[in-house]
Amino acid sequence: MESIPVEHGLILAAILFSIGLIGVLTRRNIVFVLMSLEIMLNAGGLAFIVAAARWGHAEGQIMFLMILTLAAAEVAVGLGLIIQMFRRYKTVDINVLSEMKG
Amino acid sequence: MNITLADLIPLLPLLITTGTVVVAMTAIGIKRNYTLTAVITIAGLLIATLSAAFLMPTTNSQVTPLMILDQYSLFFIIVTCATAMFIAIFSYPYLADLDDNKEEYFLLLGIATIGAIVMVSSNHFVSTILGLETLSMSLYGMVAYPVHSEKSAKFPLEASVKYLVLSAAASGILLFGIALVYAQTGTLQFASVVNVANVTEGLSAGFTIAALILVFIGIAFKLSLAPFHMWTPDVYEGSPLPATTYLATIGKAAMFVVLLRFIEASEALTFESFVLVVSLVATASILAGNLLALLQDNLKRILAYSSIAHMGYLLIALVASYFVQGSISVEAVTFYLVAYVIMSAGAFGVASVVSSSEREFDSIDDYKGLFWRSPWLAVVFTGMLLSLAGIPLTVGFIGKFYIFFAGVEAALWVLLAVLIIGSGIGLYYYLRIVYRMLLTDDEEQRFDVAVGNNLSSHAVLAFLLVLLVVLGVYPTPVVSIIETISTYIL
Amino acid sequence: MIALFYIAAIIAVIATVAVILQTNIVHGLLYLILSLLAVAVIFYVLGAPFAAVLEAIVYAGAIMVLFLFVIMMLNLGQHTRDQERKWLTPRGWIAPSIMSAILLGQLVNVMRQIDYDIVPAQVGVMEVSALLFGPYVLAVELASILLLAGLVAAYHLAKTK
Amino acid sequence: MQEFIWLLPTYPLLGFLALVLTSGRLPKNIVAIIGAGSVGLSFLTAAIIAAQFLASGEDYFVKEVWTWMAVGDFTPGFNFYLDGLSLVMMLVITGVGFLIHMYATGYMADDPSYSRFFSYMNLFVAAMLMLVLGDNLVLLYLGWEGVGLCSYLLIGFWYTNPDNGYAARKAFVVTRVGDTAMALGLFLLFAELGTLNIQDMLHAAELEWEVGNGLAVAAALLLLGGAVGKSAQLPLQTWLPDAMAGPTPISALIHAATMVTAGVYLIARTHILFELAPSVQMLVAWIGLITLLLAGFIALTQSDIKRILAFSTMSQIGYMFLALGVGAWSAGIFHLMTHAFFKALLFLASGSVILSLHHEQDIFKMGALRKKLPVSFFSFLIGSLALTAFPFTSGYFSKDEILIAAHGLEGPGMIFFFGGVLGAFLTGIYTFRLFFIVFFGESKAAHPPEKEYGGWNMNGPLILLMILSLVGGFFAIPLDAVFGQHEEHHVSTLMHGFMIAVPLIGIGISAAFFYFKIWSVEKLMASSLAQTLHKFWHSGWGFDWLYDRVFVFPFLWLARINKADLVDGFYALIVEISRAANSMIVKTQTGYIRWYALSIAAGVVVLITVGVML
Repeated sequence: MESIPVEHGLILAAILFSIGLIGVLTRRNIVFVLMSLEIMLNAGGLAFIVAAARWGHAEGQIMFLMILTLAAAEVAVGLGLIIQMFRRYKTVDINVLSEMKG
Repeated sequence: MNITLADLIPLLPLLITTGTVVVAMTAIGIKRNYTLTAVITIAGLLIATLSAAFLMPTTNSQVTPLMILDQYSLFFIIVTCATAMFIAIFSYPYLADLDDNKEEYFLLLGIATIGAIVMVSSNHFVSTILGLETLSMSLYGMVAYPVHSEKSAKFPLEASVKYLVLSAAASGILLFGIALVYAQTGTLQFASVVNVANVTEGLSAGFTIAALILVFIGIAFKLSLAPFHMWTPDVYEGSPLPATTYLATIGKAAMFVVLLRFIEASEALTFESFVLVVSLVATASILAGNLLALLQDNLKRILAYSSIAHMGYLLIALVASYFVQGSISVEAVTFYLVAYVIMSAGAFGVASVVSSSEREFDSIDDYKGLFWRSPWLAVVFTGMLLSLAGIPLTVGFIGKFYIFFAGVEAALWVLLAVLIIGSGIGLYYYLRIVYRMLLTDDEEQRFDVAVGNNLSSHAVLAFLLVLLVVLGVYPTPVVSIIETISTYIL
Repeated sequence: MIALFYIAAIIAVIATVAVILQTNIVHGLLYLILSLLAVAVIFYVLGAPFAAVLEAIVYAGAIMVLFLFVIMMLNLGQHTRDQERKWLTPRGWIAPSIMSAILLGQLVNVMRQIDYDIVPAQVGVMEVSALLFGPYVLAVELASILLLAGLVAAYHLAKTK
Repeated sequence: MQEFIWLLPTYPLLGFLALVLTSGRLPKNIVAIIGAGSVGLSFLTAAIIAAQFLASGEDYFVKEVWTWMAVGDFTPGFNFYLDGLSLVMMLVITGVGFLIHMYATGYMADDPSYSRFFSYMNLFVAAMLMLVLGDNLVLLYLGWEGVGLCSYLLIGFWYTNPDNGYAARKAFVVTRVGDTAMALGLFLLFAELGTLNIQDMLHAAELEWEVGNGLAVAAALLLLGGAVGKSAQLPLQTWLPDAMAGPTPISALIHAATMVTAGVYLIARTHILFELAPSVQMLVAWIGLITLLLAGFIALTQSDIKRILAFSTMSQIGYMFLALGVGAWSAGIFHLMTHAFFKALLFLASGSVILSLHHEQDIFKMGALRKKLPVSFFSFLIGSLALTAFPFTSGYFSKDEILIAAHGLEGPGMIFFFGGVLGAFLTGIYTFRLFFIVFFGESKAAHPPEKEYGGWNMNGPLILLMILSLVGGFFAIPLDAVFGQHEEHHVSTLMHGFMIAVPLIGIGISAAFFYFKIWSVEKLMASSLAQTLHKFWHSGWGFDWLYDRVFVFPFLWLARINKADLVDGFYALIVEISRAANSMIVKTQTGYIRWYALSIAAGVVVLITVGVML
């Protein structure tokens, strides 16, 4: 079997991570923001799998599992908050959440 | 490294806290009773504290690769559980009038404490992440807790969304950084990155540094260090006061313990550019935190900004740990963390005691004339503020002195100059509040300060005040404990 | 196999870019699922079949369905598209893109210094499970606590009063 | 009994605790007994200890109480050190302090915060005793900060007036500048000499450093920074006149007799260090000289009775600095003691005058009080004579010693001498200007007093202080063991006569202007030069103006623009306005969470770049 440079795997993860970051920074729709956060977390997971493959470990996969758990919990809480926000403000515009400042 | 029955003994505080949550949850399932849930939680946390205190002198074991239960961990488990118990005591009267389900709050508080316990005894990235996220996840809930209450004066929803979105982004950065460290070292255990960087073929120092910086940034966000601090005041302000207290005390202390262990184990400070990065962050935090607090009128925001600065002070001691032989800087970090927890819990505690979920008194004008209305609360509050400002004979002074000492030993003159400038500015806004309390109150009573209605909260305040003064006047016993436990870190 | 890695990588990148560019939220979600599936393929190529399966089932399946559920519940369908178009002005992209590009540049720069190849070896369910229920059993328990925290918080926050 | 030296600060500390914990619930006479009694007990103990110490013939005495904290090899303790210098300080603090406390029981009688007042006063005395009796730098620093805190609390005692709060903060912040320098100096000494014990440290310095050593110079300079802050000397003198916002007994105790002399004590205590750094010691003399002259000129133009006394305090401490600077250590401390007597007397007497006139402080609204207020009159007479160094009053002896020592100095000694004499001349003028305007002439008071305010508890201390001001010059203080045998200086009889005559000429000029009215102030003030000078001096040589512009304004400006996180606040503002004005503009603006996220991303980019590129 041929080999894949670690570099390429990590760079792919970095690209996905950066795209996710752009999404978080740009989108006003909070659902998209949450989706972008998922992209970032997933990029982290990918980096772990790449690193695990570099060492031939199973540990990286366990970390991936934990990220999966974390993502699930975060999405659940995040979507709960979105529902409340939509109820109160009737919008998914993240900019309405700016009453506190200073 | 599989878990054995003997391993369960050092895990006792963790198991007790988990058990408490399970019992409380079952009780809620059977019948909702606010007082009962609170009592179960407080009692469970008390037992957990005592069990940790009981275990501390003799325990030193690595339980599976995930958790290290040495004296240092157990010391912070005591701090964590005790503080959580105090916050539960503050929470009980605070939430009593909430027109919503109130019981789940204590579940979240208990689960958050589990997360904090895992964090302070973690020397492995898996447990770090799990502990951290358990803590954060519960805090999202605690911060947004009064979200259904129409009478809630604050913006819990806004605070929680801000916290969740930014914290998740920071977790993403942290995870990515950990993945890069793992790619480098091949282990998820906290381990030295230095030898790997030099020895392993094909891996460069630049990669290691980038990875370390990403991890540091992920942690720096949770510690609200500049420039990752902007969420702090908004989240502090919007949260119900007991949740703010939790965030400001346990949330910070547990995270800093992880940072300390990670930095010491990874020997990250051997990289000069990493030292530079940490120093930059420390400088930025001290200056930004203190300057932001200067003209602020909201108590929670003042304390939020000042916490940014305090975390910056702690970083100075952390940086010093590389330059100094022996454990003086670890001791400094440890002592300051304890001091910081005491004074923050006390300062927020005073505000919690006079506030309720329907009306929070978080403008410094609300405390105008407090010396004449309630000398007792004013004395506690003044003590906490003077300690935060680092006035002698308070624990805050000894803590700051410790850091100063570590900095002098390490000859970090620039950072020390920043520390002095920061402390000077800090004095201004802390004294501003004290001065406000000395004014006469020409307007109507702002809040009821009768002590009788929540005696237990006042007892906690009294305890914190005693600790503040005793540790400020006669800190030697605690210092000697900290000297002993700090050897476990190095 | 190697070709598969690069094909999947290209699909993942394109799909992910499509996610953040979408104005239609359901389309965005579908692209995200595509991206996750592509990543699952990469996992498989890298010798992590267990992770690949979980990525497909849990991530692309369960978690994304949760999203879809909420989107339907809030009735965020077609009518938000105009709003989204208005929100996505070109100017809004400049700063984030530059910032992320610099970050990516820095990361790629340090990653290019790595000179090491992965020879994919299958690390299957058995190995992972042995670890999970051996030394990492505490992690499993703690993950359950984490989910409990998420559960309690989500229950309290999402319920109608 | 010497064993019980730790009781000295303990009594007032207990008094403080008792008063604080009862928080104003005690009746006033009990408060008075606790407040004044605790200091009285301290004085009794101090007197007994002093007698025993002098009888024992020992040079010094150390009492170790307990170790405070142990941070590495840093182990300061609560240990007390008694020698001639601390003996004098201890007696002055407890003795004069007790008299002032007693006076205050009457002076403050109508104040609703009676108990709070005495609690602060007691805390102050405890801290001050800690400062002078501590055997190590930490205790010294603790006392130093403690008295600063009390000073802050007491200046702002009448907190209802925001000006007082401002004055209190000003005092705190200005002295803080000095304190920071001093803390650095103490750290430098500790780091270099490896001990906290003051005596060990000084001996080590003597052994390790030769004269002019750079470290010695640096340490002495830093300590001097602390001293000028606390003692209101140039360039940190601006806080003292404003500190007069506090009740008059505070001005007497803290801002005249004791705390402001802490800087003098510090320099005297570490005189070995200053001897190792002659350039810094010379600087001390120059600071003293310039301050004493500047303050003298300012005092000429003031009209507030307490501010005149404040500037004269500044000026007299200038004399003490001058003494220290020319190496006349004993003379400096001697003047510190006599000054404590007559300045406390003057302040307390001014307090009586102020109260009798219903809180009137402007001397031009007084006049002709000689008959109405006999006790105050005699107090002022004796205090003013001592202040102007009238022969055979206490001030005469101490100022004489200083000027003679300055005269004997090589090099700039003559400048110091004539500068000091000029200062004495100014002292004569402004002191008796005050005296004549207040007690003679016609009454210009809105409510002329019927009789003297206060009973025996106020007049008793005044009488005792009058006696002390007269005979204080004959006290022999045992300082030779501390500073070593000082060489005797002599001046010619002509010079001596000149020194005595000059202040008398000053008094004469003052009398010509304000008593006999031979010359008129109005005529003098007619010229524009005089007006300019008056304005300039009245404003304290423009130092406040200068400092406001150079330090305070830029700082506040920076704080103001930074309040809302700069960019954050900028965006907040724009959103606020836009929401009402134009919803389209709102939608083109970035929101907050995204802004925060952007700052995080920017932070990541910057830190990674710094970390990887450097």
